[in-house]
Amino acid sequence: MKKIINDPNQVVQDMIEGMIAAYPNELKQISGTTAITRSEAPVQGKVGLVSGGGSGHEPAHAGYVGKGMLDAAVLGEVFTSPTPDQIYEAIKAVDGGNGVFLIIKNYTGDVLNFEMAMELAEADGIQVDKVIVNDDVAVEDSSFTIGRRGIAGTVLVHKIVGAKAEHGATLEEVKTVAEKAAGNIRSIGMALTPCTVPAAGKPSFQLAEDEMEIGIGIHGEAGIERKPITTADEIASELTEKILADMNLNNNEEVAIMVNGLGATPEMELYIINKKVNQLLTEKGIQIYKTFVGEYMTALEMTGCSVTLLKLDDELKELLNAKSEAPAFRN
Amino acid sequence: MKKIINDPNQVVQDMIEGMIAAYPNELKQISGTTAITRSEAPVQGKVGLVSGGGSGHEPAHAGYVGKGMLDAAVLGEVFTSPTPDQIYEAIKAVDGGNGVFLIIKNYTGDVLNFEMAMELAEADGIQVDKVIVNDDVAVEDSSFTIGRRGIAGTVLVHKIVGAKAEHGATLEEVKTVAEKAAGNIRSIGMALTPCTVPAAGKPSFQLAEDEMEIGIGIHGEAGIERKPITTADEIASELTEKILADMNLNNNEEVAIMVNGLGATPEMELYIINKKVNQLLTEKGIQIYKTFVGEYMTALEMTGCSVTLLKLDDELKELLNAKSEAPAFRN
Amino acid sequence: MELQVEDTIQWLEKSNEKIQQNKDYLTALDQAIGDSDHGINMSRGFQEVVNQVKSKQYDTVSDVLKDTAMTLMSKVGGASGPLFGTAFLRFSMRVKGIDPISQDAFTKGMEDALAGIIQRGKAATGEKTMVDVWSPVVDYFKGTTIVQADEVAQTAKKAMEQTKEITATKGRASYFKEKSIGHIDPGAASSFYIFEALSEVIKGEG
Amino acid sequence: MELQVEDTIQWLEKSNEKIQQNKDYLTALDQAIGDSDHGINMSRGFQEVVNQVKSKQYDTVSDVLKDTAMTLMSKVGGASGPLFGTAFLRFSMRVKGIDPISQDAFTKGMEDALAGIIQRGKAATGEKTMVDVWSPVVDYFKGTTIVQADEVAQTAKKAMEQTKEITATKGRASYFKEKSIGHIDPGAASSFYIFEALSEVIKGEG
Ligand SMILES: Nc1ncnc2c1ncn2[C@@H]1O[C@H](COP(=O)(O)OP(=O)(O)O)[C@@H](O)[C@H]1O
Ligand SMILES: Nc1ncnc2c1ncn2[C@@H]1O[C@H](COP(=O)(O)OP(=O)(O)O)[C@@H](O)[C@H]1O
Ligand SMILES: [Mg+2]
Ligand SMILES: [Mg+2]
Ligand SMILES: [Mg+2]
Ligand SMILES: [Mg+2]
Repeated sequence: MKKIINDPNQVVQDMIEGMIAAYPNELKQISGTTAITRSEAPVQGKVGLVSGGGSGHEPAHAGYVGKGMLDAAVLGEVFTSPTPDQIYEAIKAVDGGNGVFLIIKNYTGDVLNFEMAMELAEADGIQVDKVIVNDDVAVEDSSFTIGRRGIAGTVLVHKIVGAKAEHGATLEEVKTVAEKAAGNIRSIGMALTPCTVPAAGKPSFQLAEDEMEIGIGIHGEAGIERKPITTADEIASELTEKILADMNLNNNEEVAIMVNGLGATPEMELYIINKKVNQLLTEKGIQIYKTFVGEYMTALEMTGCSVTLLKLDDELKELLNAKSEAPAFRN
Repeated sequence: MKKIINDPNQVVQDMIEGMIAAYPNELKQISGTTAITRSEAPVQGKVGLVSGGGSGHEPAHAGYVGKGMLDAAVLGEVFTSPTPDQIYEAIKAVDGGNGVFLIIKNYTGDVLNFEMAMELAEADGIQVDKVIVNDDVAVEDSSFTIGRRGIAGTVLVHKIVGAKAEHGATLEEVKTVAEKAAGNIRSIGMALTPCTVPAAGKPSFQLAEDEMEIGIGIHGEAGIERKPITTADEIASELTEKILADMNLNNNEEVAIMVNGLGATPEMELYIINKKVNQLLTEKGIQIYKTFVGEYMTALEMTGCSVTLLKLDDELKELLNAKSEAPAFRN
Repeated sequence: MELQVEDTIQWLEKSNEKIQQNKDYLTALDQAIGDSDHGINMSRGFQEVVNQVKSKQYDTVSDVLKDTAMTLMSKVGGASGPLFGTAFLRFSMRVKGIDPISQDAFTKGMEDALAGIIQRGKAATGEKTMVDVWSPVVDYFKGTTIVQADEVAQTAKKAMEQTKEITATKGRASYFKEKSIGHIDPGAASSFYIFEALSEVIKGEG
Repeated sequence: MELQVEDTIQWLEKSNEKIQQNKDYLTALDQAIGDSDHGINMSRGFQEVVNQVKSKQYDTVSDVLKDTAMTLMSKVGGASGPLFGTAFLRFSMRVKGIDPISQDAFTKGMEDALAGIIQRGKAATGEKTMVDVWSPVVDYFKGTTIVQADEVAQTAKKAMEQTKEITATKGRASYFKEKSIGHIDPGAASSFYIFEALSEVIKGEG
């Protein structure tokens, strides 16, 4: 294991300190927790937005805390859900009197811990609601999930719901748009090489020198198929087709594309994938409204990428374009 | 070599197509070249800014093309300078009548090719001037350079000079601020694992499982020392001390920090480095005005990072904060 | 049976002892059908519970169980943390204001605890989870006028062993589906230790 | 000596032949003290030059040299591309309007070419670069009333071989400093092939 770290058991705490040091005016840590909020939290009158999950997916989730996106992110240990007490503190910290909304990636651990925190907060009289994002079309159940997993598409849900809440929407309105966004979004990933959880010290799986895995999860949990590496064009086609097969996209409908790097993939290769995704959609008469290429939801230093498509309507377009001041999502 | 590509000799063309597909309203390719300009180029009356170099450093340099930063980036083959004819086309395409300014990283190939292009353009009656960025304090000469190399600090020079030109400065004023920025900036990098140029097919150097290299260049060219990996804190200290030893920084002076990932380093680790850099500077009474953490100037999938310090004055602070709309540098 | 504050603390201590002794076994069970952390999770969580409840003075069983719940919730992690946390929290809420805990109150607490696990985990019996141990144990309490310590342990043990025969559909093990047959569910095993510890406390007391 | 359009094209063809024949040798030289691409760079560039000048009709030597310059500049790459490109461009500019090229015009062209290399590369003699071949060859032209073909080749060859003794300070090889002693500079070697080709053209013509 080659990593630039101090103590493998201290990586999350060290990272949080490094983040707060980088953005002292934008972010603050809720003391005694691994939760990060906007410095101005709670924003009175605004629905507070909380997301989070295991660490190791940076810039998710703390990078998406800021005006126009999240109010707080709760960080668990690497690839491990944060516990309800931490999430509960974040909910309390961002409650501006009009309720708090949770954006949860569909992993059993995340769902149970966030829902438990939700109950704790409700017992305190805070109104809390949630959306569970399950954009990954790869597998129905996985080693970490009942039902589809939540992966990179979650970032676009943060963006859209963040804009809605920023515009002063009620908790109910926020939930409605969150469900629309989550319902319109589909993703799938692939990997060439594994990643190593610092505390584990060794890669969580192995792939042969000529092998790739389609449908892999953002913790390295198994996907659909292992097979010899093909060209970028073939990979892009396979991922796009698997998404489209699961999506009702008609001619002339508009989408946003996200080509997301899993950690160690050169940006060059993400653009090479985007070239083909763009071409395939264009050939099918689908309108590409906006494209995001970069590292949005990583799996430590895994090599690979995911493709996400989000079907848009006027409301979603407006919210996608609204201003965000989160460190990792500026527009 | 595990890469998501089509033809190793086609990666730059494929990437350019993927970039233009991602930002069709923001960027355009000068047809028949590997140069990318803002879609509105040439901007009449504004000094045109051109940078570029070998590919494989993404998001540098094309990601920094946009309002508030560059007018054009010229892309060479991976780790190979673009040729003068390409640069010359870019200069012509961004000349808005008030001259064109080149930002060149100090690599012999880049310098010779950009200077040659500069002469070609001058022969056409275009006023052209340049700055050569040599921020790397690691080695005096290298396998690719006479004098210090230009590395990640170049991105902050793009930012500052871009803002100056956007504000309507003359070519002379642009050059003055470019020289100030380049003179105030120092960087140094380190790596844990090498990278592979697609056309070469194998890593350009080797490091043992417990080994790191201090002072490595962004093409993997040799640095100062190979030694066993230490902690993130020790690495951050060594890099920071080497920079400070070369910089006249007094108590209470203000700096910007950039902690740059070389391609495969998890963002988590960059923040762990930033924590220590921030602490060291704070202990010395140096004021941290702004911090940038992320992948700004990569070396394909090399694992490692660089640290950059930029000494600021009021003018540089204002220019650093000015709005940029480049895809890879939004603020 | 009747449970005082000291009995409750003893129950938690005995549970912890068993979990610490069987930490590696629990992890091995999770390795077969999960992500190999159940022993680590439970040993970390129950050690904290014992540290917590032994360091404080309690007036009511409900308070002991509430602290247990909060500690499990924040220290166990994974899926089992919120599940055990919910169980003890619901138990605590149900027996609030009742001291000592009568058999009737205990049974009601257990009923609510089970309902909490089921609600939280969206699980039913027969899905190869801890529910498959909690559910027959609750049934036993509900169907018995005078609780026999040994029967508590035996009921739990038999139920745990029967999880071997079930195909997993919930939680991590569900991913392994068919492969999961022949393996005891880790959360069922740790639940068994908790009820075995309870049986010993009842025995000692009665 | 006197150079017509056809002589010039022949010069470039012969240069190309030698470079193609010695492609691997040039790369090996660059491997010892550089980044192992000089043979690849030069073979790619000169092949393009020949393709270019053979596909067009030229009226003046200056035009041939200008196309050569532009092609080298855009196809050789690296440091040597702009250096050879500059050399041929300056040569072309200096002999503009003169046809055929007299010995005097040729000498002046060579002087400007060398000045271009020196200016572009910020190099002086004795730094183990192509300058160490171009410079004595230019001196020979300047100091001779009637150019002897063999002496052109011999001057270039001797100069090339002497680069072995020099410690590199410019260009990539400079990084290797001491290590560079004992190795011929790749750009010096490719420059020698160009002058050897020239010598053969002069001989054929004279
Ligand atoms: N949805 C669920 N409902 C009830 N019990 C569950 C559920 N998911 C998991 N469990 C229980 O949790 C146990 C696994 O716990 P543990 O390994 O600590 O957490 P994780 O699965 O997050 O790694 C399983 O053996 C099972 O008994
Ligand atoms: N600054 C310079 N001035 C003159 N000649 C130089 C300079 N730098 C390099 N050269 C010449 O270029 C040759 C190397 O060319 P080449 O390998 O094609 O380019 P690169 O060095 O970019 O890989 C050297 O052997 C040397 O003769
Ligand atoms: Mg587990
Ligand atoms: Mg787990
Ligand atoms: Mg070379
Ligand atoms: Mg080269």
